[in-house]
Amino acid sequence: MPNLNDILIMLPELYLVAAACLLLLVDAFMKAEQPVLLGLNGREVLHWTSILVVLVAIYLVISGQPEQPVRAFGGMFVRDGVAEILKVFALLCVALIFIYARSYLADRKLFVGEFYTLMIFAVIGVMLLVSAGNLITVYLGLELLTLSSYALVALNRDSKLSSEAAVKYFVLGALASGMLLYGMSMVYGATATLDLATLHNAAAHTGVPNLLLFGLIFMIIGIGFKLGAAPFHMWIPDVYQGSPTAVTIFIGSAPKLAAFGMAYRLLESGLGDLSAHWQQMLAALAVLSLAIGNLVAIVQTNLKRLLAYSTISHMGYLLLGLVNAGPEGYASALFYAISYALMGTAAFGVILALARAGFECEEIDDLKGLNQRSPWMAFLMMLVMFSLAGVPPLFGFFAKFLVLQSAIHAGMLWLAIVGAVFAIIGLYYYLRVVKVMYFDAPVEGTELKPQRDPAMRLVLSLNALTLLVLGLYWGPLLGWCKSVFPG
Amino acid sequence: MIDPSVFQLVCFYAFAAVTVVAALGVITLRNSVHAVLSLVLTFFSTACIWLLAEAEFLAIALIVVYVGAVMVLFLFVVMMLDIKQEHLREGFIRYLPVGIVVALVMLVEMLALIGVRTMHEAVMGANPATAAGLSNTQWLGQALYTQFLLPFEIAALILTVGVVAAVALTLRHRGGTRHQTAAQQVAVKASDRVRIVKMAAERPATETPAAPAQNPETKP
Amino acid sequence: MFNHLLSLLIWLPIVGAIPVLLAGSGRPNTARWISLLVAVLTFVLSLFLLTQYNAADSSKQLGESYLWIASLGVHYGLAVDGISVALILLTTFVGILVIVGAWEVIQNKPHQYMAAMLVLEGLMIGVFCATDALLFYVFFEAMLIPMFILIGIWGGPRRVYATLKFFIYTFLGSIFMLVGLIYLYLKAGSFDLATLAALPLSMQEQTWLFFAFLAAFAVKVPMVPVHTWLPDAHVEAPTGGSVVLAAVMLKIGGYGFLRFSLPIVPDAADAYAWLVIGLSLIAVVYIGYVALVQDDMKKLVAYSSVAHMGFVTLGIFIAFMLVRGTGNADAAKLGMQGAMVQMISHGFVSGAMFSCIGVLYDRLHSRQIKDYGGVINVMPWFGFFYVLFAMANSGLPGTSGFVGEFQVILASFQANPWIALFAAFTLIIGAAYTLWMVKRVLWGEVTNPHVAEMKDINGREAFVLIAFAAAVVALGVWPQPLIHLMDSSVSQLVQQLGNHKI
Amino acid sequence: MITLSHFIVLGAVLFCIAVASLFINRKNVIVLLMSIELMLLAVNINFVAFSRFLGDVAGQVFVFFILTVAAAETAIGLAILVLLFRNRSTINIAEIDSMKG
Amino acid sequence: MAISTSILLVIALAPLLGCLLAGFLGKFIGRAGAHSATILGVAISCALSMYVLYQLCTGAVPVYNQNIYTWFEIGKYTATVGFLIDKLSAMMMVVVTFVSLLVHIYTIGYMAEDDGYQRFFSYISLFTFSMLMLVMSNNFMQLFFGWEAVGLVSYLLIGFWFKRPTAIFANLKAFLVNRVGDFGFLLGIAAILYFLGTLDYSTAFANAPSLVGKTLQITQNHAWDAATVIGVLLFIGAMGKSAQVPLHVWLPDSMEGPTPISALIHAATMVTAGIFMVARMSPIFELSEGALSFIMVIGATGALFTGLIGIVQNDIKRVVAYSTLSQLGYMTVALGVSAYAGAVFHLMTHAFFKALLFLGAGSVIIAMHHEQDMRYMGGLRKYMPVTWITMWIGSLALCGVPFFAGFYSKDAIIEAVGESHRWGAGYAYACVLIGAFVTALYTFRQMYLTFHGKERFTVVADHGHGHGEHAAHHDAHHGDAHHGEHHDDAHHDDHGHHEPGVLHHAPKESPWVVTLPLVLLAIPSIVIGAIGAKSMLYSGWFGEAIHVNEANNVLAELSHEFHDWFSAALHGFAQWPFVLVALAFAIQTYIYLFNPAVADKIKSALKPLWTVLDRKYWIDDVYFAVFAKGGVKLGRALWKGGDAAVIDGVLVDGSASLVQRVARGVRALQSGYLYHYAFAMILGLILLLGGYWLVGQ
Repeated sequence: MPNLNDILIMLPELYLVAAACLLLLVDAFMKAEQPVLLGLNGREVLHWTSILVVLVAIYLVISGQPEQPVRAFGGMFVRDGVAEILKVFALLCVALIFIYARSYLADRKLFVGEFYTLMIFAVIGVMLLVSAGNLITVYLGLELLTLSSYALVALNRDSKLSSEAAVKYFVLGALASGMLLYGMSMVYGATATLDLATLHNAAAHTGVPNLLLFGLIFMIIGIGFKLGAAPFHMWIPDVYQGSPTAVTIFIGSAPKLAAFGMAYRLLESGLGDLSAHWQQMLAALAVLSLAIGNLVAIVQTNLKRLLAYSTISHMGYLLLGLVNAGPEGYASALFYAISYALMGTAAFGVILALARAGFECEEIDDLKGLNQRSPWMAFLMMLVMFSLAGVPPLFGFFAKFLVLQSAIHAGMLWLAIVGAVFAIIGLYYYLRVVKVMYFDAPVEGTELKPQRDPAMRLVLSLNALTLLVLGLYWGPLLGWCKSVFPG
Repeated sequence: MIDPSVFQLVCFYAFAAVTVVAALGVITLRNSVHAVLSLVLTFFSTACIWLLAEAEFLAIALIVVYVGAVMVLFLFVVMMLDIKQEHLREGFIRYLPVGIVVALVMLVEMLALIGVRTMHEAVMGANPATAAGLSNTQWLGQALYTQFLLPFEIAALILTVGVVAAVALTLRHRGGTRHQTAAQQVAVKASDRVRIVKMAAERPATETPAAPAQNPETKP
Repeated sequence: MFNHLLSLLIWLPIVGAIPVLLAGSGRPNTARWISLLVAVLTFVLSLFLLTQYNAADSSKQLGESYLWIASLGVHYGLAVDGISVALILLTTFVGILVIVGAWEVIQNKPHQYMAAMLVLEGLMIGVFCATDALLFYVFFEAMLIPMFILIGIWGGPRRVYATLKFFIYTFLGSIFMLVGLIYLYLKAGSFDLATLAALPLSMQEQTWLFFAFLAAFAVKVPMVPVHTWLPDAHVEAPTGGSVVLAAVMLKIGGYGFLRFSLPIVPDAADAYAWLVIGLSLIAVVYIGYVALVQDDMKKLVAYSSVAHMGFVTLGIFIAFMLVRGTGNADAAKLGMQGAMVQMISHGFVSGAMFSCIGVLYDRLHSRQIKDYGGVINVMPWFGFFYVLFAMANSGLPGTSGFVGEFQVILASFQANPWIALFAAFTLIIGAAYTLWMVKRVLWGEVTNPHVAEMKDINGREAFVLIAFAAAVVALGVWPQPLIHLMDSSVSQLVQQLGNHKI
Repeated sequence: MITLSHFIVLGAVLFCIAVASLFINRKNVIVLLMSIELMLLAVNINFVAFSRFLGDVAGQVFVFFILTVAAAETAIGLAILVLLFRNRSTINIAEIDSMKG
Repeated sequence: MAISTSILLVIALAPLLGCLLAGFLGKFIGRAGAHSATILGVAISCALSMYVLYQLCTGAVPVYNQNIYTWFEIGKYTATVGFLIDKLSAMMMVVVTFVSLLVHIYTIGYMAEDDGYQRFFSYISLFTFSMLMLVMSNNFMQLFFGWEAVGLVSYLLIGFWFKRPTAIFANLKAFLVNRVGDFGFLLGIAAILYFLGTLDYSTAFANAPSLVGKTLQITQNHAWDAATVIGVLLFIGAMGKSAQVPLHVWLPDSMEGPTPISALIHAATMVTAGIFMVARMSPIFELSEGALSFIMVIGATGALFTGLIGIVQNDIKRVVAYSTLSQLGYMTVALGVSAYAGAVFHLMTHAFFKALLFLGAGSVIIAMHHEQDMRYMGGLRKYMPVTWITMWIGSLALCGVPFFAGFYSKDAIIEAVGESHRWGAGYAYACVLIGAFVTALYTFRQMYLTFHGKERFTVVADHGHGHGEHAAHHDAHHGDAHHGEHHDDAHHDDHGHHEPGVLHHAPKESPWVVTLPLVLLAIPSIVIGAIGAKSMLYSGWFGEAIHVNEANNVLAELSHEFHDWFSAALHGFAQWPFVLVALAFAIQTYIYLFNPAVADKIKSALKPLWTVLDRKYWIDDVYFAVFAKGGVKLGRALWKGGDAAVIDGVLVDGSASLVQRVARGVRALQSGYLYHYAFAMILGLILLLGGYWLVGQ
């Protein structure tokens, strides 16, 4: 039976659930358009409260960090270092997104309470997923996240692209869930357990892992889909493009952390002893992702789509870290996921900052001459692009460096070389964005000014500069990442 | 008497055949309504198969939840959307061979990898619920509210999200429609209804025409 | 402060770029003066470095080392030897000149230009100081960003193509080095260059690593056949960009060979020395012919840079043949010193040549040789410098251009007369392409009214050219101080060449 | 005698039918949603069978959750479908290709 | 007592200082300041050089050999800057500074009107400095420095009138051809370092005997004799600098430079640097019969065949230029037969009389208002007697008429060749002998065409511009005539070239600054041979500076027959060379004084031969086509074919566009259709399953 200790272990999640419900109520009963508190109208109160809620959640996560991994609810929920770090950054991303998205949403009449509540539900899903100790919790956390995401993608109800993206996302997502479940059923059939820890032991002793491996394949598809690794990546470009940018930024950040967490839970916590088998499969996915992501990104004209393909390629790199299947590899993949989440939020943050009513700023050419119009935004975007491209001394480089190192350490030098080669191809399209901002003349008659939202500008600047700061001093973060994977 | 195990097997084959045929019907029938109904049949026969596996609770739940709620929702949407059925099946035949090939390849691979041969030896043993001296529902319920309490709560959360999402996506505040809000009607005060305004008989001549123009800006 | 002299040298210009940026486009003069101040301070610091450096000691000096990434054992490690000091001096010297050279020339966002230059300068100094391979790599790659911006914003009409080509080409080369470095790290557990140098490696490993390093540095130098980015980059870059690119950035390739290929993979480097030497000779002869027919002055000088940098790689790798083939360590030193002197000298000469072309470009906005003719008639002082640098470019004794080539040719004859024969061909072809250009640009009647209106160099330009000229002549007349500065370090390197790792 | 393989094969067949439907069906989104239900049904059959044969309750509990989630999922799916129809007046998959490349 | 280092430094640096003053401060110190400063510098050098030579001749001081500073020191290899002053270098210093001084003075008159007056003085002083560095050097590095530095000044001076297309063509050509020589020279130095381990003369010469038996591995099973390799390589340098066949093509073109330069650089000093160098390296050359034979054959070929070209030239300076080529051939032949002293002696006498001839030609050109074509001259002797007489002196010296300076040196060379038994000596002897005849032919032809016979120009009344005295100025515009472009409108009408042979003023004698050097040069052209012959040629005057193996010492053989200058001269009248000269004199006198029409008849009779000579054996044309045009074509082919097409086109842009194409292909997979997306996932599943099935089982 659950006791108080279980509750305390899950405090951040439970708190967030409560807060989300509260926000739901506040949203329902507060007058959205009228001043209610300190001269802020209902929506604004909701906005700031949500941010506060998330920040408090971060605090709770950090302050309650246990020394050793602890389990709650009969092993359904695991609170360990990996979960902590992923939660902190997922929550951080959500907080950032709230700050970045406000003006964008307000301009498009999407500044509604559902955005906030759904986001918080989604992040609860993330938190549950990364803390899952049981296949059921994995599945439910995942569904909580994805169902919220489906709704968020379709949030702009009058947009044709949004609904198209939502349908595609939904159908493919459901297909992936189905496959994942099918895999889980097989794993269950092979080991007679859904508990990951028990599964780990059972997998270690099972003599005929045929069924297990069969299940593994299906589960990898689920993971691959969530990560957006080729060939399960097809949804990514369309969803990135079709969603409101305020949602795209979410899809591109926290769920990637969640996907890493899910991969870690299923593959390492659950089937770590089968690593010899899944390494090969992940390597294949990695190569495909690197190739497709980087290649197709080259021919994109839509910035969001470009970033979508870039995501695919980045997931390829993340897989390079996972392929290692050792503490070092997980640490590098985790590091990569964090770096990607930060870069993704910053990249889309700039797009959000520049978009305004009637101007989505989502074509690459929309950024033409940004350096003339708004040098600071251009500078921030440049930092992000170079970071994504993996040019030192930016954060993205060290993330790439670490995953390449993991791959080589795993004896997959060839994979590292593939990664290196595609990094060069990838470089081209990031440079193209910088080129458009810096080397092209602005289009006459367009106004390319960031939103006048001081909080957003400040936080966005910090977000992008972090990429530089972490690039110069990434030791502590790496140390943190490494410390959560005991050898 | 027929051997119960043989009878079970016969039943299984019968229901399984219905299930598969109905499932094929779902994906081949032209009319969406027919397809939905065919899906209902699939669920129904599956529920029967589950009964054969002595999973009574789930069998009933499947019918109650799915056939009773989900499929009705499907039907509702199908009716509501008023889709022209004729076009919706074009090209089906063209891609059917590919579909069959892919499905068969996959099936062969799956069956080969699962190793159904070895499973063939796994005979249905004693009902674990019965062994524990419980009914299937009790057996399940005990697990659900103790061991699986957390998932249960999460499931609740998911349903909430489902509601929020469905509302957020489909609820429309139409500008053109008129609503009566009971609360407002009740809470109304006299002063809200009538306001006595004193007005001069004619406009003061001193007022500048620019003054009213400023109003909209100062009071957004 | 003196314990952190190297850090100061690196970070002063980089941090100094911030106030320059903050000055904004509204206050261009503030930006210019601040950047000049920063550049001069950096130069003064580098002179101070020279006084602090003990040339008699072959070990690395003025070291700083802090744990940078604790969990990987990566250090922020800096130290210099004579070669580094020389190259740092070159960098800071050129740093001032490009800022002065760009003073009024850059009107579009001068603050960004100056800031990029300063950042670039700091990063280049960083490359020359780093003793940790990862730190080296970070500086090595980070340099690309400001250069990319410099070419892209202030470049010529095809700047986008050129700058992308530059960036991707270089990145292409260096990413393989990164893979190699990671491999080494996993093997040695450290990125420390000294540790890596002591790491035993099998021949197969060395071969792979050698080619990984070669890919990075050959592109940077650049060696044939991966040189084609250079002409494009030079042609499109603004004058200052070209100057820095030619004067310092290319040297980093040569420097990389010294720091990586030689000590870490000596056996493979010895086994494939023939390849590098062959490519160097192709650079001299083939590129010489290609340079001959260029219609664009900058392209011509760019190609000539490729040819001249051929001597650097030749000098470095001929040392292998000498040490291991003939056992003549002194000849190896001669070749290596020649390569080093050639690096410094080429820094001055090519920087000066590009500055000269910049002077012309600022007046006529063309780099096509055919648009000029008879410039000497209207710009006699300019003509003086132009001829001087052209002569230095063609390796005239008494100018710095001669010293390195002379030494390398002497050394390569010791290894194989045929190598010397091809190398010495530069005497003919180098003079041919340089002086033919001089003939078409400078000599003759004034060919068109635009040329007739050109004004002779102003004080600012004169300052830049005089500074370059002084360096070129001083080094040409008396190279011994420079050679002395690097002597013990070069000896050390040559000694390392002989160490077999297998 | 019903053996485990009977159930598993049935599940596999249903699964394949559902999967094949996903790409044979080129017109109607509703059929896609129904295919997904079929797929989940296949999974559920597996779980029930394994649960029964292994004598473990967890499988059946999982089915319970799958049913629950599938209901919520269907609700959202249909909501999206309605949105799509409102915006485009069609649910023809072949016409939903504004985003590609 | 020893030679003071300070004196030597002053000798070398005084001209440099003058150069810098005139060059950088030319505007401030003005014309007079410029020429005073430079003349003073060179005069000091000249005086001190004479003093040094005097000290050496009297035997008061030993040979000076010291380093001034270390240029570089790397391990055992050092390069220094230093001086080696023995009689050879001292003599060269005197010749250089003396001729230079006279040319400086001459220039005051010749360049009086030129805009680049200060620049010119700066250049010739710089030249003097460079040449002194070359001859005073005690090591190969500094030698190479001087070698190239004089090349630079030569380049600058040939292109002094940079507006002339021909001048800037000629200077580029000169520099590049010289660079071909330097190419060999540098390799030679490298070889010396390789075999002898040093760049220092004295050490190298001391070690030279160790070269015997050493070889240079050229291919796997082919080795060359070390001394021969070194000798040939070094001599290739000399071929460039001293304009030996086949690297002679630059010298005639170098006449585009102002005449004082032709005298100083392209006749008296720089072009003889090669001769000096070989003489200096005699300890090394002596080790290789092969190299010496090579030198001899090259020299002999040049001596005869370039002389032949001189016969058909109409440009007065070009005749002298070809004569220089021919005489350089003589010197080279002398080197080839180990008669180094003879070569150096001829170098010295030649320096005087050839400078005289050039300056005289310059004087004529001034008088003729920049007409250089002898066909429009004639009968000038009455207008300019000093020039006429001094030039005759120079001509007779050139032809080797007994008692004149040229006789002693040239006759010694011819006889030395006759004595030699080296491979090719017979050919060389024939060449030099015929060469003597040819020399006389073109010399007398030149003298007659210029100073004798009818006046073939007309004097048209002055237009009142009064430019008659400003002849020197017009030289600057000579080249323009061919291109019909004149920027200097003020003098537009002054150019006689538009109508050849039409002058606006009567020719007249040049001013004293021009004639004085002529006279000062005429004196040594007569007497220096008689003074120096015995000691320099036959008495081992050069001492250690020149080393000749006993077996090769042809001059020693000759010395037995040489008693004193007078008897030698008398004896000379009975020798073949003089007979040939006399024959040539007779022929030319007949043709040009008595029967000018014969010249044209001979010309048309020997049309093919004439064409061959007129086209200079087509060597220039072939070079231009093969090396210049061919080089450009090759360059363009490599550029377009290699860089642009293969590397950039195929590898760089090709791979980029390949990536683009692949990307477009892959992009097409993202069709936008949901069923394709699902299909991709299912395909992924099938492949993973299948892959596992195949691999795993």
